[in-house]
Parts: sequence; C-alpha cells; structure tokens
Amino acid sequence: LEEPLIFEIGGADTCGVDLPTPPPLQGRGPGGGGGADIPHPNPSPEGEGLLGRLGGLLRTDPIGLPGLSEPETVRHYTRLSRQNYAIDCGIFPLGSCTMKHNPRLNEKVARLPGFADLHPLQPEATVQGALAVIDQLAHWLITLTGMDAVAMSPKAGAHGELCGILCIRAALEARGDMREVVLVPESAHGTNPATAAFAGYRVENIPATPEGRVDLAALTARLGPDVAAVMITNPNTCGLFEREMKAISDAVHAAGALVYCDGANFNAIVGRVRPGDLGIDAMHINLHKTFSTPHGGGGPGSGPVVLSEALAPFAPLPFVRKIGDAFELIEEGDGSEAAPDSFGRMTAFHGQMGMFTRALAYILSHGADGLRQVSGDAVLNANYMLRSLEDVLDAPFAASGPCMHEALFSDRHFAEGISTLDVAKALIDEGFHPMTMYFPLVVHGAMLVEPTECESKASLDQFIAALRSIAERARSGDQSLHQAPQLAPRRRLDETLAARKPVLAYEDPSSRT
Amino acid sequence: LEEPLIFEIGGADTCGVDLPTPPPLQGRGPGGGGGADIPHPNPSPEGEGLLGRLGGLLRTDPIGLPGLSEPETVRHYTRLSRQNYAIDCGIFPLGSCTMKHNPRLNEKVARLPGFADLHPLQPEATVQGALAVIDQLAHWLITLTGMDAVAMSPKAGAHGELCGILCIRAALEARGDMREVVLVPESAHGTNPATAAFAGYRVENIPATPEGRVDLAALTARLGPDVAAVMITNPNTCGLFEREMKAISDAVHAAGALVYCDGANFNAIVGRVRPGDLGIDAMHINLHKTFSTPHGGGGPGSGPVVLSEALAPFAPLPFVRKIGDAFELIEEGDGSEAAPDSFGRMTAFHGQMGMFTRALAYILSHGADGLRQVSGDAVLNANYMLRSLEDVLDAPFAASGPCMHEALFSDRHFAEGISTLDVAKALIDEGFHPMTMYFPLVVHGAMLVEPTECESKASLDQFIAALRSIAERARSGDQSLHQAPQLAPRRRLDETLAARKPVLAYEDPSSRT
Amino acid sequence: MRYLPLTDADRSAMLDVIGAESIDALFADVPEAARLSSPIEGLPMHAGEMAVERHMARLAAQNLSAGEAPFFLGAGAYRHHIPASVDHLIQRGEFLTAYTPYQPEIAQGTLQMLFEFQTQVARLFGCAVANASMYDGSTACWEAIAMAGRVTRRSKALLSSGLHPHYASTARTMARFTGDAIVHSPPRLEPETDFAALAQAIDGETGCVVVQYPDILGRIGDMTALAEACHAAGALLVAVVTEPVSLGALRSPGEMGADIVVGEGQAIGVGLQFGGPYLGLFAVRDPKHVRQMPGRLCGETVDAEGKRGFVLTLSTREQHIRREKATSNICTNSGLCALAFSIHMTLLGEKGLRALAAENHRLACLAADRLATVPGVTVLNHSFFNEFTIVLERDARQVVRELADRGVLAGVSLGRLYPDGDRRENGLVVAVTETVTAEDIETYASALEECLR
Amino acid sequence: MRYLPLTDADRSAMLDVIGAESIDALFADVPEAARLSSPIEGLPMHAGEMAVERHMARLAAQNLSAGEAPFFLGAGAYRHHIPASVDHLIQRGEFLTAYTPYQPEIAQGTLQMLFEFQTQVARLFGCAVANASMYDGSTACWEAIAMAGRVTRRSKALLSSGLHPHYASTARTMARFTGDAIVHSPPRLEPETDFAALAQAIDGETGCVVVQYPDILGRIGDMTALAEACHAAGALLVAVVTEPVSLGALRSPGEMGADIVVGEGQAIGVGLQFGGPYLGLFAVRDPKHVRQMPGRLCGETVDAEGKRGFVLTLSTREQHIRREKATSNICTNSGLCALAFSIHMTLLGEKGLRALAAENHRLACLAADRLATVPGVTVLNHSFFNEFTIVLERDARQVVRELADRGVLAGVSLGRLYPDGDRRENGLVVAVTETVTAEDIETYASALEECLR
Repeated sequence: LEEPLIFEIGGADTCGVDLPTPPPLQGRGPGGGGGADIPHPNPSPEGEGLLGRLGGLLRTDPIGLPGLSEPETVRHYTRLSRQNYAIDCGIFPLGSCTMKHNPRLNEKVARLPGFADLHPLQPEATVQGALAVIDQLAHWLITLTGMDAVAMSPKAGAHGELCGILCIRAALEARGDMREVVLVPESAHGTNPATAAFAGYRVENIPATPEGRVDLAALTARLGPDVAAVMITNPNTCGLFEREMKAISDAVHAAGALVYCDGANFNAIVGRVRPGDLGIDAMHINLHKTFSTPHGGGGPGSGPVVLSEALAPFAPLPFVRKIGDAFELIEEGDGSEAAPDSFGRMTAFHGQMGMFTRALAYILSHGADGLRQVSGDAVLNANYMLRSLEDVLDAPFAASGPCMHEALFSDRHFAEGISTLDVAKALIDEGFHPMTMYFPLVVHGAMLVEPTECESKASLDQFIAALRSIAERARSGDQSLHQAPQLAPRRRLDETLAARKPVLAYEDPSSRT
Repeated sequence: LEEPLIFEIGGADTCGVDLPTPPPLQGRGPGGGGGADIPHPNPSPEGEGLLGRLGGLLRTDPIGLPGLSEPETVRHYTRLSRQNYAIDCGIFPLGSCTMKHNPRLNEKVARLPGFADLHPLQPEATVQGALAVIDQLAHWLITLTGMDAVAMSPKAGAHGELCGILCIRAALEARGDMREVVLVPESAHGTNPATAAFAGYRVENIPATPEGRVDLAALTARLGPDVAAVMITNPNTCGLFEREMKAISDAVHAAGALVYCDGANFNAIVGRVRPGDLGIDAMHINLHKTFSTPHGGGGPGSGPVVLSEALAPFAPLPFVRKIGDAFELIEEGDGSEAAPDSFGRMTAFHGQMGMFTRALAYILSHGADGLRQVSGDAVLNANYMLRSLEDVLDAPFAASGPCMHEALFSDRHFAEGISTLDVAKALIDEGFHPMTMYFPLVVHGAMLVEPTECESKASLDQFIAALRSIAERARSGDQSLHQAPQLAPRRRLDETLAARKPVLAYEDPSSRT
Repeated sequence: MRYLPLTDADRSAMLDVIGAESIDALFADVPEAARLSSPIEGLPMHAGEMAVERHMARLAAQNLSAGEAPFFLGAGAYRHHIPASVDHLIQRGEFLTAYTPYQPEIAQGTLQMLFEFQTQVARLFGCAVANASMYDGSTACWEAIAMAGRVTRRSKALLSSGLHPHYASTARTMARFTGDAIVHSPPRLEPETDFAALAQAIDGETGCVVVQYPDILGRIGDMTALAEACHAAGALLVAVVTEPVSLGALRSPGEMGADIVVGEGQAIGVGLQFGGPYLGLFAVRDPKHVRQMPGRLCGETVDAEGKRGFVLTLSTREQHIRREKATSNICTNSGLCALAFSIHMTLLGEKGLRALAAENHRLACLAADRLATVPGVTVLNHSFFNEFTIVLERDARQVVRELADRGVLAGVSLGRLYPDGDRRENGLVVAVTETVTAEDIETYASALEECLR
Repeated sequence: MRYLPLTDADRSAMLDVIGAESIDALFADVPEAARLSSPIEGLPMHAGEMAVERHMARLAAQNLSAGEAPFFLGAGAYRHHIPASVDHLIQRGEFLTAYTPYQPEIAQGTLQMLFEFQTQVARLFGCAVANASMYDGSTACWEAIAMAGRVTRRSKALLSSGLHPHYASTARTMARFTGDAIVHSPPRLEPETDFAALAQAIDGETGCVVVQYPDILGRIGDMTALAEACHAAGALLVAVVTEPVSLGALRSPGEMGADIVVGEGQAIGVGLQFGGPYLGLFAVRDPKHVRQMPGRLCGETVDAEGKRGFVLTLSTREQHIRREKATSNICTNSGLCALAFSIHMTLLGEKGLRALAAENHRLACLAADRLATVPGVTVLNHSFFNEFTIVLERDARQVVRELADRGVLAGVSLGRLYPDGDRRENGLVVAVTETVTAEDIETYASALEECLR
C-alpha cells in the first residue's frame, strides 16, 4: 500500500483536535471596520465585538491545510516512519555524520516539565535548575577539552563554526588586526569554507600529504600577516589523527593567527585527548555526534564552542554565570559591564536547551571512565572494520597508522562502470544503511565507514560480510549492482529530474496546469 | 535480515543496565551455614556477613538468561515490532475482537506518577485520587448501562463473565436455590460455556432462528426450575441485535433464573441503548473493546461487570465506597458489616487500574454525545461494509435487518477448494489484516468483519476493493490463493508441526539432543 | 470529535449506499422503548484533550506517589527502577496496538517475543516450560491449584500460611464454586516457614501443597524436603514467587522439586500501577504436564519456505476450541506486560539480575539492622531477601497511617492483610529495593522512632 | 556500561584481527604528551540510569514550570497545548534516530514528511515555496536579509522597530561581519505599527524592509502598502511571523505582498523548551527566488519504476557542494521539530487552526479587558491577536519578579527586552493562549492589583 500525501486524504472539515470552545471566527471578508458585522454562529457573550481588534485583517480565503482525525494521523506518520531506516533498525555507518544509539533515558529527562515547559524569558529566579544544567554541561565540555570557556548558544555545528570564526575575527579586530585569509584543508567539511566566507574571509586551501594529513611544511610556508586563522578538522575527515597538531598550532600562533578546530570528530578522542593541550583556540562540539543527542532526520543540532583564554572575552551573548549560589543569565542589558567584548547575539534565546539536558544525561551516564571507553571502542570498531576489509577494498591511508573513528576506502579496485554509488545501494538490499559516499573529496569514490562504539562485534561481522561480498561483485564487474536497491521502499530516485523541474510543494490536481 | 533470538545474540556477561553498586553476590555453593564463608570480590563494610540471611539458598548455577546492551535491546525489539501488523498500521477488522484506535493521551495519562507509581496497599488517605478514578469510571459504566452497581476488579472479559456467573450462583444459593443448568446460544464466545462449566454448571445450547437470533420459543420451552441462568451476547456474534431481548429477560426471570449478558459487543450500542432497560442482571464490559484500552498483542484486558439490584450485594471484594468526601476501599476486614453477602475476592488488589485511567480518559474525551456518535459510526461503517460486499460474498443474515458493529459473511460462494483461510491470507498480501475467520461456529467458513468507527470512508473503500477482488478470485477458483501470503514476513506457518512436536522454549544448540 | 474520521458528507454518502435514512435508522431492531433519542442524561458532553488531561492530572495529584516519599511497601507488589527504554519499546504502535497473534504471518514480532519470554520465565523458575502469561500472580496461583487437581484427580489443596492472603482468598473464592477443598490459615509470627508442618499434613486426598518463596513475611524456606514428601504422597508441589528479582539470588523452585511454579511478574518491567495490570507467570517442571496447563502457549515451527517462525499452539486446551471442556476460561493473557518483563529481563541479563538481587538484599539488610535499633522494634526474620517483617509494640496499621502523614510509606501492616487480629496486628512487612537510599532508611528509622515514642 | 555492546572477549578478539596490543595502542598517533593515561580528573565516573534520572529530576524541580503557574509569557515563544500523539509519533525510532535523508530510497518517511511540511508552511504563509526548516526564527530572519541582499544586490536592511529585539540583535551581529547595514531602533509605546514610517524610509540602497506580524508589542499592521512601496523601490519585503497560530485568524503576509516570509514555528508542535531547539520557517512568494534560498529543500520525483518519491534537491546551493560559494553555511535543519510542527498542523487542519486562533484571540480579549480594569494599567494596543502590551506606572521588570514570587508568570517586561530604558521599561507584553483559563486571568489581575497597590 502506498502512503498518500496528507493533501490527498485530509479535508478542510476533518480535525484531530477538540477545542475548548466551538465558535470559530467566521466572516464574509476582510477590511472595513473589522468584525462587528461578521455573523457568528454561536456567539458567546465574551466573544461579541472582539473581531475588530484584529486590525481588519481577518483571514477569509481557504488556507488549504488538510486535517486528519487522530487515528488517521497516527496511522499516516506510523506508516511513513516505516519507510525510514534508522539507528534503531540497524547499523548506520555514516562516516563524519556519527549516528550513535540515542538513549531513551535522555528523551525522558528532556521531557520533564521542569525543563520542557519553561519559557526562555522567565525570571531567572524561576529557572535556576535550567541554568544549572547549562552550567554543568559547560563544566564538562571545558574539562573534557581542556579549554577555558564555552559558548553554549550555537544551534548546530555550522553555527558553532561561525561562532568560533566570529570570535577569532572579533579578537583580531580588537587588536586592530584586519587579516583577510582563512586556510582550510582540502579534505574539510564544506561548512568550513562556507563559514569562513560568510564571515568575510577569503578561503585558501591547504594541501595534504600523501598519507592523508595536513602538509605542515606547506602550511607554514603560507602563513603570514594576512592569515587570520587556520581551520583544521582533527581527527580529520580521512579518519586520521593530525600528529603534528601541536606544531601546527605553534606555527599558526607564531604567525599571529589563530587555530580553529572542527570538532565534528571529537567523539574519536573524547576522554583521551584534550584539544586544549594541542594549542587550539576554538572548537565546536556537535552534541549529537559526540554526546548522542537525536538528530531526527536532519536536525536539530547543537554546537557549543569551547574557547581558549584569548578568545573567551569575545564569546556571544547570552551566557550563564554563577554568582554565589545563584545562576545569572548575562544578556544585552548586562553586557556593558559583564561582557564588554562580546561580539553579540547569534540567535534568539539561549541555545538548544532540549539538547543540553540530553547531552548532560549522556555524559553523566558514561562518566569520565565511560567516555574514555566510548572513544576507545569507537576507534577499535573502526580499525576492526578497516583491517577486515582492506584486502577487498582499496584503503588509501591504511598504511598511515591506525585510523580513528572511521575507516576510509576508495573505488580504486572496482571494475569499469561500477561506482561507489552502486556499492552503497547494494548495501541497502542487504539490509544496511550505506556509509558516507564521495566524501572526503580528496579521495576518489570515497567510502567513509564509521561504525561507532554502539555496534556489537556480531553486528560488525554481519556488515563486513555483506560489504565483502558486494566488494567482490564490484571487482568482478557485476552489472546487476546498477539495479540496486531492489528491496527498499523505492528504487533509485531520479535526482536530476527533481532538480531540473523542481516540485517543492503539493499542488492540488485541480489547480495544476 | 532475520532477527535472531535473544538467546542467540545475548551473553551472560552483557548487561544493559548499570547498577548502583558493583559487588554481586558470588559463592561456591549453597547449603552449609550460608554465606559467611563465601568470597566476596569487593566487600563493602555493610555487605559483610549478609549472605547468611538468604537461608542458605544462594543460587549458584547459571540461570541461562542472556543480556543485551541497551542499543542492542532497542534494536532487537524495534526490529521485532516491525514484523507486526497493528491498528497503527492499518485497518484491523477482527470481528468480535474490536480493535479501535488507542488514543495517545490515554497512554500519557496512565503514566502520570500519581497513578502509575502507586502501590495497591498504600494507606487510603494517600490514594484518594486513584480511588476517585475508580469511582468516576464506575459511575459512567453504571449510567451508560442503566444498571445498579459495578464490580471493577475482574481482570479481563472472561474473568468478568466468571464474576457475573459467580454473582448469579451466590444469589441463587443465598435463597437456597441450587439450580444446575446454564443455557448458552450456539453462537456464543467459547468463554461463555467454559465459564459456566468452571462455576460448576452444566451447559446446554440454545438454538438460533434462521435469521441468526436466539429462538425465543425454544428458549422458553427449555426454561424450568433447573435453569440457573441464560447467557446471551447482545448484539450477538452474528452481528445482530437481539430484538426479543426484553421478552427473553422477562421469560427467564419468570422462570426464576437470571440473565447474563456477554457485553463484548457493547461498543455497538453504547450511548444508545442501556442494557438495564432490557432486563439483564449482569454484563461484563471489555474496556479494550468499547473503551479503547490497548490490548498489546493479547492483553491486558479489563472486565468490569455491571449488576442489577438483585445481584449487587454479591459482588466481589474489594470495592470503592464514598463516605462523605472521602473514598474508602472495602476489603476483607471490613466485609462483615460492609459487604456481608460478597462472594469473596477474585484476584489480588483492586483490578486493572492502568486500564481504568485510560478508559476514563477515553470516556471523558467522547462524552455522552461522543459515545453515541461512536456507536453510530461503528454501525454505519459495518453496514456500509455489508452492503458493499453482499453481491460478491454470501451474507447469510443480510436480510435479517441492519447489522450492528460487524458484518458476517460465509464461504458459500467460493469455488471448490478455496477456503475462508485462503481469502484471509490473500488480504495480507493486499496490505490488510484479515477479518475474524471461522467464528461464529454457526456459519460455515464464517468471515466476521468489524471495521469500527475509527476507519475513514477512504480506508473502508480500499479494504472493500481489495476484498471484492479477492472474492472474485475465490469464486472463480483461483488456486494461487493457496500461496498467500507471499509478501508478509513469513509464508504460511505449519501449525500442525507446532502442535505435534511442541517446541515451547529455546534450547541451546549444545544441549539439544 | 478527534477520534472519529467520518465527516457528515461521508456519512450521507454511506447511508445512500446502505439505503438507510439516518444512522438512527440502523438501530431499528432495537425496540423503540429501549432506544435513546439523545445523549444519556447526567453525563458531560465531549471534552478536548487539554481539559481531559487537566482533570486526570488533578486526580493524580491527589495521590502520594511512591517516588515522592521514602517507600517501603511490598507484600506482592514491588517498586523497582525500570529503564526508560522498556517503556519506549512497549509503546511502539506495532506492539501496543496489535491484537492476539491470530494471523502469525504478520505477528512474528509478538510471537517471537512470547517465545523468548516463555524461555526466560522457564529458566528463571528452573522449569521446562512456561506459558505466555496470565492475568496476575493470584489468578495464576488458583490456576495452578486447579491444574494440580486435574493432574492428580484430587481436590484438596494445602496452602502454606506464608502464602499471600489475597492469593489464598482468591483460591478460596474459586474453590467455593468448584467444590475443591482449601486448607489455609494465617501465618504465625515466627521466624521460620511452615514447610515442615505442611509436609506432615499431606494425606491421600491432597492434590497439591502451595508454598510461597520468599513468603508473605519475607521468610525463605528450603522446599526440597517438602517436594519429596509431596511426590511420595502423589501430590504436586506448587511454588509461588511474588518477587521474581529474588531468583537472581536464590535457588529456583524447580531446582528444589516444585512441580508447578507460578508468580507475579510485576516486579520486572511492569511497575506498581496501583495493582494492575500485572503479569501472571506460570511454568511446569515436567514437560509431560504441558497439556494440562492453562493459558496461551507460543511454539516454534517453520513456514512454507522452511524458515523458522512462531505460532500460538496447543490451543485445543483452550476455550475457543474446547468451550465448556477447556482447561480454563481464560482468553486474554497479559501480553504487553509480558513484553515489558521480557525487555527488562533482556536488559538485565544474568549479570544484571544477579547484581540487582545483590543490591536489593544489601539494602534490605541495612534497613533491617537499622530498624532493629529503634526501641520497640523487633525484626522477625532469620532469613529474607528484600523484605522482612518487624514486630512493634502496638497496632502497625495505625503506625503506617501516622508515618504516611509524616511522608514515609512504611510498609504493609499485617492488620491490613489479616484483619482478623489474632496478635498479628503488630506486624509490619517492610520491603527494600534498589530504589531505596540509605537516606530513606534513616528517614524511616527516625520517623518510626518518633512515632513509637 | 549499558550503552556499550562490546565485551572484553570481543575486544581481545578484535585487537587480534587488527594486530594491536591494546586499545590504547590504537591512539599511537597522538603525541604521548597529549595522551591521557586514565580518566580525566575532576569528573565523576559512570552512573546508573536511576542515579542520572534523580540528578536531572532534582534540577528540573528547581524550576517553576509553565504548567505550575498562571502563565502569560510570549514575545517569540508561545505555550500551546500539544496533543499527546505528536510526541508519541516523533519518538518513533525511525524518525528520531534517522539521519539526514542522504539515501532517499530508505528515507521516504522523512522526505515525504518534509514535502508535506514545506507545503503546509507555504500555504500558511501565502507563499509558493518553503524550505525544509532552519535553526529558528531569528536565524531564519537573518538568512532572509542575507538572501534579499543577494537578490537585490543591495546591502541595507530597514528593520521595523516592532521586530523582536533578539532577531534584530542577531542580524546586527551578522551584519557586523558581512558589512551589511542594519537600520533598527526600539519600538515606541504607541498603538500602531511603524509600517508607514518604514515606507517613507526606503531609499535606493534599501535591499529589504523587515517587519514582524503581529509585532513584538502584539500590534497587527497591514503590510499591503509597505509591500507596494518596497516593490516600487526595488526592495523586497521580509515578513517575520513569530506566532504562526495567528495566521489561523489573520491574512497571510504573502497575500499582502511580502516577498520572503520567515517565522518561528515553535508554537505549533514544538513546545517551550527554555528556548530551543526551535523551528525556523522560511518561504518565498515568488518561485523564481527559489535558487537564492538557503537551507534544504525536498522535491518530488520518480524512481526507476516510475513511482512517486521524494529527494533532497537543488543542493547545488548548499555548502557541501558549493563550499565557500554556498548561499549559507547551514548544514543542519530542524527536522524533528519540523515533524512535530507538521503532525500538529495535520491534527489541527484548517478547521482546527482557525478554531484555535479564535480561542486564543477570545481569551486574549478577555484578559486585556480584565487587566485594563486594574488601577494603574493601560492597554496599549488597538489591535492584537493573542498578545498585547500593557503599560504600568512603574518598572515592569520588577513587577514581573514580584508576581513570580506570588506564583504568576506575568509576561515579558520590555525592560528585559530593551535594557536601554528610554521610557519603555514600564511596558509588559502579555500573551494569552488556549492554555490560559478564565481563572488564571482572574488570578493574574488580582495579583497585579495587589502588587501595584
């Protein structure tokens, strides 16, 4: 049974809620003196004459929003959900997009009315527990990274990058230093150059060594008075630890620039390495990647940014400060004394509170010892994956040392005409979610596999066996791979058509041209 | 991917919980003086010497309970669930086993700690709200049925039947009347005769008229001083209302016997007919059928029994009574004054509280007007089903008047070799749950379809179209029907093998003979 | 009305197909005198979700929930921590809103779960086979007595005085109608169980002996000798376990020779819920007794392609086939509670269950020792798992009420369980699980001390 | 550790395959000086679920949640009743634990939902196309300004004084780095919006005018004339809706000529959550502007068998393809919140949304009229939907604190939103939704009266 769109099954008269009072606003048309003359089917005493207060802008035309009764609604979304793959269904080895188990305790905790039912602008005295959550999470993030401060409000990883780069720019500006260039490695996430460009910087690439790490010599050579910052991902997107990180930081600092670290892969080293010890100045942390907050089909994220002493004064508003036994929220009004150098506000309110409660519950559950085991098991699983597959799949950096949390393969051994895409889609037919495809860009036909620490050995072995067999087929040129997937809710979808003739909203058949 | 059994993937050392203190009880063996000599890996001061208090019965052999980490557990049960069909996935038209939408509000309400986290033996002063729930639900049930009292503790429909029959027997015994026979229609649920037999009665069948109702003349002829009670299902399992119910009751009462009504189908008439007005003495109500409490793969149920004035004094303990502003729970200790005639306790504690909260929330949501609409829509949907299919499926009682909540068909028009079972399995391949098969027993190859009020017209039309097309195939003798289902997680299962060589528990391969 | 998808336009169109004038006309077979022409009087009309939730929340707030107070109640219902994932999983629509798995091809989720559940219960109890659950412990206990009657063709059951009084009451009620003979008296306040006396009392009429383990006062008795005595006399031994967590520390009844082991599974996964729905557990040690078992059974089989699958089986014992000749009138099990039990047990595993049992016992010992220091308190038990009985110098029922006023839920008084007096009323059964903190114990002891002063 | 499936035996076996001695050895590339040899100091070790839940519950209990008090806060975040089924459905593992739908064949659930969401938002806003959501309203507002800059190639943005000050702050922060010019001043305490003055202020540099509807003081302005003025000058009109429920009663911005309509979707389905995660809505009236939009877009297409299906599309605008040339650096949307919004909107439907809006407005009128009777209180607004501004005779920030002490959450003081003073500090923005009862209004009015006495 195909699941129709709500616009095909819902009606303007169907409703899945019962509202406290029956009389809806109705009227013949907008304008005029408003609503005094609008017939009201069941006027209640309080209701009379109120409509004039809508400024004469009563909406009268149909909006076109279909309604469904509650049983139909539950069924529609249940059926839709069953067309999704998810971490709850099986391994989700998306390299660089870490998908861990989302503990249900965290969902429960985030829904406590004392957190979920708080307005962001309540008086501080009524939200001390919420501010304590922010403060406790901040304490953990600072301690785990060995940094000096943390900006909690960024809404996602890329927003955190922006926060970090803005801190850097604000700090440079504060010393009157108007540098223009940000250096980014070729293998970086696309958000890195996009962020730097957004903040007004010119982006230049840093080359990599053949073993998949930043070329320190090339970097050092490029450093100069025009370079504001270097953005490094560590562990990097080839799954390798940047051995020379400290030397890079020292060189960057010596040139008067600052070091931004993309912390997307912090999950590989959490509890084992403190980025602060490597000389970085700012790093965002994707709470959903390292601390397992749910990502619900593409969001929400949450991207707190840890900062060095040099950058801390420039952090955005608002932030939480503990004064005596009480927590205070420092906002614009308090800014002049409390945060004279803050670069300002990045978003309404205080950040992704719903993610903070979950992340804190996750962190407390694991503790310092557990987080260390988390990164250890994640790296163990990735290396097991790498070594179990390197004989059938090209692993370009297999000789560069142990990988961190993800194993990188390329399409080099595939027969003519067989692509990474084919292999990925074939995995779907075996019951697995594919790995990340074609990223990082520096490796041809890249396949980036990140099992995470949440997979059992049995689960890894199943996945390895499936990928081995597909890899064999790819090497031997099995053309049936082009037909995959055959067992999914859909066969391959025509993405070109979607982009060439975009249909981005439902049109009623009657109104289609 | 096939989902293995937990015994195939879990291990004795894997654990999905973290317990507050690490030292487990360990020992070399039971017996002897107990535990003082048992080595304790990490003895805590309080822990020393405690094991002796286990009466020397410390368990030492492996139990054989596999553990899974939390991610594996979530995945195992999520995957299992995806092999189930459920009302959330589509129409579930099991006649006589009403499957309505289960509102999620009710799940939320039942989980309020003020209900879910109460011990049944807390002091009454600390559970006034819980007793109020029982009292309010009782008030609704009494009002909706037009009866005098209600026994809330029965745990399910069949338990309620037993309660009702025991009340009847207790009432008859109280007047020294030791009758021996209970009359049950041929079309009754199997629980009716089983219950009567359990209560020590001899069961005799009452015949039906050709139009599918109780044969009043035959019944009246059979009544006599040996008949204790008549058990009638109304609306009956042929989906018809017993037009002569009042006359039946009068005749039964005139013969000194009592009328038990199986209220499984009360959902067809709720809010429109009060069984008390038809002269019945006892009727159980399946809260999951009429009032939409979830049935979770076969339970729990809840079967309160409404009682006439004549039977009320014999109701079981415990029950709730309001004294002034406070609610009291009448239990054994209070019995002598408060309930001198009660036939006793049927179960530990006070009944299915978790179902009471849900049923009350459902009832309050619908209200008196809504419940009337519920039964109206349920009957409308069933008649629509009946009239939309009677040209392709034999409907034995189609001429007996409108059906109530369910439409009954037979296999009469099917070609040689095609059975009701084949039709049911073919529906699975069309994406639907089949109807009830081979019940009631009085109709050959019966198919009992109960759409409920929760289906939209679009959903009914889809189901009707699918069943029409399968009926055509059945009439034309399409032998491929024997192969259905082909699109389900399993093909037809060998039930004979299961019964002939029962495998009722997992055996480790190593221990299999 | 949010749960009803039909619109008025739908209703008209459907009535046209049916050929009826109105929905009311479909009720023509109801005698007019019994047909209501408008909503039943005296009841409110429909209400929005917010209004209903407010109403229910207001009622909930009138209760003192276990989490709000130091909590020490047991006596057949135990408060344990339930991992959040249990509740998440049982709320999956595919589990929550499925019916009895009558169509096994599209119910393998429920069926495989039941098969796993049966195996877990059988292993926990030291038995060969368990069924797919029953209403609760008390009804399972009666079903065991009835089954023993069928197996032995004897109608007398000796119930230990340590059996939960509600279980005994339930059996007595049923027996009154079936004509079975139940022998049972309330417990004496002694440190040891009555197993030895029971062994003495077995005679040629005795179909079964029923003991609880640990018993209502928390005492733990070795049933090995009693089992031998039963078997020697041709009777069956029925063991009742109301606190299954205890079997993470204690030898199983099956191991000691019990023939039928029943229990209340609520402690694992289900929660308190003011008494229901709970989870009846039922298992037999000897596979030859399977065909006399009541309740549903799930069994392994294969499908038309030879793949392993699961079905409900041996249903020829059941009422929908056998009608008045069935082994029981039971139709419903407690499927959703069985699921919760099975998930929680899977999360625990052997390691977790043993650790949980150890932690319960440790805290119970701590509490017993601390309460023993309160003047006027005597701890009755020599042996106990997570529950023991203290004896006060006055009626414990009143003390429990006074402590509730002080915000401590102190336990279950024997006066409530045995209202006949007979010098038991000073007894108080105290349960201590992993949800109790050392601070709770201290609060309890202090409050009790003040109260007894 | 309950979230980690590997056993020590697994770890050894895997290390053997890898050829490493220990897990620590896998971190050999980390300079030894930076490698920690034991758990980080100063932090606690792992904790059981019960302990963590207790800790978090204790913190939650230190807050006064909206449900515990008469509640009147709005100013960009609104408390509405969310049907229980919404939260049930978004917790389905297949939604909750899925990633961005990069493999559309096994993500049709998320994709079809996003397509439906986009359509709902577009229709609600009176626009042609909406994207698949953004972080929140404030960042969506900035993205709209940035987009208007790309479309018009002009860098000046006129912000209405009625725009939420946090939105204006956010834009100002961003503009500081991009070099755009933001013109904005705080609102004056007048009953009418500043739309007329804005129309006057448009010049040849103006890329866009940004207005809020209803605005921060709850005032409702007709933007028809302003839109005409914008278009005449070659500028775009950006409308910001922070309370989408209002559009169940009010004409849509698109209908009045707004070119880009953005909003905060939190009011529908998402809940308060102390400020996040929220839901940025973003739509354009003219389909030709689609390629300049930021954020993800879901589009309809067909699969290899010709079946309808959905994919993420037009991603050539986005950072993972365009890198430094992308329309925005945004990578994440607010998918789970979009799902909640879409489910809630589906439950409401047109009928429910209109009824909800009517009920909000009715209660707000009731509250405004009642508060106007309190001595020392003036209601500023002539027009409002479910939120209005009252002016007191003293600093409202202090009054709000005093009322909180009396258990009333009274609204958002202008002193908190505009700490610069300038005679706005006596203003108080009061929001009234369907969750407010007549009794709440009465409690508020009485408490305010006492407080102002």
